[in-house]
Amino acid sequence: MARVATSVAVVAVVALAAALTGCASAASTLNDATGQGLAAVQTAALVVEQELDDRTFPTTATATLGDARRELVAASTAASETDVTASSDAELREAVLEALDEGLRAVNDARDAMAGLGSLEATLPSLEQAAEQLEDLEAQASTAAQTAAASTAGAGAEPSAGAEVGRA
Amino acid sequence: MKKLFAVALGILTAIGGFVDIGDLVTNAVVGSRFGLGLAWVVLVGVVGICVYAQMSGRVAAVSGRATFEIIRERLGPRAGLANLAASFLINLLTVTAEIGGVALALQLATSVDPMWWIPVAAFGVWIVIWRARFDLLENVTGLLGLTLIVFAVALFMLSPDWGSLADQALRPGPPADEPVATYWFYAIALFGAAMTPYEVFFFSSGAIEEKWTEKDLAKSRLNVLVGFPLGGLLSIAIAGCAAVVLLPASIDVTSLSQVVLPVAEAGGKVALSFAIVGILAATFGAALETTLSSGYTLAQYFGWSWGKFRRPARAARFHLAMIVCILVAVAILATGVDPILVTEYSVVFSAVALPLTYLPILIIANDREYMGDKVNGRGMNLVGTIYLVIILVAATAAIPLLIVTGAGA
Amino acid sequence: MILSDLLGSDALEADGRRVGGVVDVRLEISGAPAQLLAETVVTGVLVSPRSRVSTWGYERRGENGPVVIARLQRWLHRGSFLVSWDDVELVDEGRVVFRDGYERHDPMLPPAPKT
Amino acid sequence: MNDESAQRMPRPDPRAPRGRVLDAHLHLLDRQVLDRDGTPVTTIDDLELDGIELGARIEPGSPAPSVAAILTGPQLLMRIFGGHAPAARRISIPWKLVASVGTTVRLGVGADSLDASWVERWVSRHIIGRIPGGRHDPE
Repeated sequence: MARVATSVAVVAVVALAAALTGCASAASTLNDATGQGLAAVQTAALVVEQELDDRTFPTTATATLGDARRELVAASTAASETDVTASSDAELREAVLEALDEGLRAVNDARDAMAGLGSLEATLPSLEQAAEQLEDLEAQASTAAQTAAASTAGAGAEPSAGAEVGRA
Repeated sequence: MKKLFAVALGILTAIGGFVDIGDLVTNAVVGSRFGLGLAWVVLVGVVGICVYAQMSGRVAAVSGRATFEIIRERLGPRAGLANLAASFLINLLTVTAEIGGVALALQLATSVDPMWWIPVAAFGVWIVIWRARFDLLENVTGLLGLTLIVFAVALFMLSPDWGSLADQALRPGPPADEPVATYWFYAIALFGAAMTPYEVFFFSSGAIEEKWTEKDLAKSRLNVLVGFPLGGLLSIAIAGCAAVVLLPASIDVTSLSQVVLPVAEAGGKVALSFAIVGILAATFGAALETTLSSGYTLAQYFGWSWGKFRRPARAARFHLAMIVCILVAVAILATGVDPILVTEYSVVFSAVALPLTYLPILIIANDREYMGDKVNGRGMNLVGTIYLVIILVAATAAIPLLIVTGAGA
Repeated sequence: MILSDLLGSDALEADGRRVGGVVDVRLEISGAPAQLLAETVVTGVLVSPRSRVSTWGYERRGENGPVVIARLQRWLHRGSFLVSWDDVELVDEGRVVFRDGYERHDPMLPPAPKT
Repeated sequence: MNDESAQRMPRPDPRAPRGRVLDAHLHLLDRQVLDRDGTPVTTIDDLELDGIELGARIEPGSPAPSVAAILTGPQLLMRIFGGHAPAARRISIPWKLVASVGTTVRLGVGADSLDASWVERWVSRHIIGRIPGGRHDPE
C-alpha cells in the first residue's frame, strides 16, 4: 500500500518537474523566440508607419521602438542559449539568429532615424523583410516543435508504467 | 457635472480594478491572442463585482462598518490574518506595478527612461494621500480616467468586421494554436482582476470616508451600476482594439507601448493623447486605490484609527503603513523588475483572498443586528451564493494553472 | 480567567461523560449598576455536541440567510444547548464540568435591538 | 443520541433575563472599540473574566463571574498562535469604561487616556507629527 503511494508521489513529482522545466524541446524554444521577435519587428514596423503618417508622437514612437529592441534582444538571447541535439535544429537556430539580428539592426536604424540620423522611411523595407523571414521561420519551427512534442509524449508515458509495476 | 462627481467613487474603484496597468496589458494580451474569445469572462466578472460591491457598500452605509472590520469579526483572528496577508501582498504588488505603470505612461509622453520617473510617481502618490481631500482625489482621477473611453471610440473608428468580432465573442473557447490551459489561465486572471478584493476594501472604506448613511443607498447602487459596467466596457474595448489591429499582425502584446498602437492607428495624435492621459490617470488612480487599501485593511484588522477625513497625526499608524508600502514598492522597482510581470503573480494570492473576503460580506449582509431591515433579499442571496461557488472554483484552479502554463507564457 | 481559554473546552457531565464543546459564554448586562453600563455577568455556557467553534451563531439566532450557509451551520450545531452558570460545578484547564442533574436550555438568543 | 439525553431536551430558560443578553464570542470578540469621540482604539482581542478560579469547585449560590476587562496587544498573538501571555504584559481596558455595546463597543473616555493606545500616540508624536503637514486637515 505504502509502495503504491510512494510511486504515485514520484510520478506526480516527475510530472510537476516536467511541467516546470517546460520539457521544452529545442524546436519549441526556437518557435517561442521567433514569435517574440516577429511581434517586436511588426510592432516597430507599425509604429514607424504611424510616425511617417504623423499619427503618433515622436516620444511614443521612440519608447515603442525601445521596447521592441528589448524584446528582440531577449529573443536573441533565448535562441542563442538553446541547446540543440540534431543538426536540423542547429540549422534552424542559425537561421533564426540571423533573422533576429537583421530585425534588431532595422529597429536600431529606426531609433537612430528618430534621433535625426538617417531616413526613417528607409528602415521600413528592411523591417518588412525581417518580418517576412521570421514568419517563414516560425512556420518551420512550429512544425519541428510539433514533431518533437509527439516523440517526447511517448517517452513521458514510461513513469506511469513504473507505477503499474509498483502496484503489482 | 454634480451627478458625475456623485459616482466618482464607483468609477475610480472600477478603473483601479479593470484597467490598472496589469489589466491594461492583460486585456491587450488577451485580445491579441484570443480576440474577443474571453469577453464572456469580463461579463461574468462585472456582474459578480456589482453584486458584492453593492453588498459591501450597503453594509458600510447602514452599519458604518468597513469590509475588513467585518472580515475580522466573522472569521476571527486566524482566518482573518490569512486573508490580511494575502490581500496585503496583492495590494503591495499592485502598488509596485502601478507606480511603475505611471512611470511607463510618462515614458510614452516624454520618452524619458521610466527609472527616472519612478521616484516622481511615488512621491506624487504619497503627497496626494498625505494632503488631498478624499473627494478631490476621487473626482480628479475618476474624471480623467474617463478619457480611456477613447479605446471604445477607436474600436468604432477602426471599422472592424463586426460579424467576426461577434463570432469570436459568441463562440468562446481556445483558438486552435493556443493550449486549453493557457485559455483558462487567462480566463481566471480576467475574472480575478474583475473581482479583485481591494475594490470592495476601497469602495466600502470610501463610503465611510464620504460619510454615507442609509439615505445614500441609492447613491451606492448608482455608483456600482455606473462604475463597474464602465470598467468592463473599457476592458472589452481594449481587447477589441488589440484583436482588430494586433492579432492579424501576429503581435503578441508584452508592453504598454503596444497597447496604445491601435488607438494611434485609429485616431492619430488626438486619440493617442487621450489614451495617454487616461492611462496616466488610471494607473495613478489605481496606485492611490491600492495604497489606501493596504492602509485600510491593516488598520481595520487591528482596530487602528484610519481615514483620510482625519488629520494624519490622528491616524498615525494608518499613514505610517502606507508610507512603508510606497517605500517598499520603490525598492522593488529599483531592482529593475518589469512592473507588469509583478501583477501576474498576485493571481496566486487571490486564491486565498477572494473566498475569505466575499464570504463574510455575504454573511453580514444578512445579519439584522448590523443591517436592520436592509438585509439581503432572496435574489441577492441566490446570486451571491452562486458567485461564492464560482469564486471557490476559480480560486482553487488558479495556482495549478499558473504553474502548468508558466503564468500564461 | 481569559475568555478564549474557556472557549473550545470540553463540556463534561459530573460522571465525566463528554457532551460537547464550549462554543460561547452567555452574558447579561444586568449586574450592579456602574458609572456607565451595568455590570456584565456570566449567566451560562453554550455547548455544541459536535463542534468546538461557532462564530456565526446561526443556531442561536433567527437569521436565515444565505440559506445554504444557515442550513449547514444549523446542521453542524444540531443539539446545541445552554447550561445556566448555576449548574456549572468546576472550570479547569480545557474542561468545564456540570453539576449532577444540570438542565439543558434552549440556546436561542432573544432578538437584539439593531444598533 | 441515547435515551438519557433525549430526556434532557432543551427547554426555554425559566429565568427571564433582567438586562440585555449577549454572547461573548458572537457579540464581543474581534469587534471594534471606539472611544468617546468615535475614534477607533483597538479591537477586542480577548476578554478577562473575574470570579472564576481554575480547578476549584464552585459552591452553589456563589456570585456569577463578570467581565473585568478588554484585552489587547500581545493577547492577539496568543489567540493566533496559542500560549499564554504573562499577566504583567497584558494591555487591558477596564470594562467599567465601556459606555455601550452594539456592533461596536463604545468607551466613555477619550483614546488618549488609555494604555491601549500608546503605540498610536508614539507613532503620531515621533514620526507622523514631524512630517510637514501631518498635523493639518487635508485640503
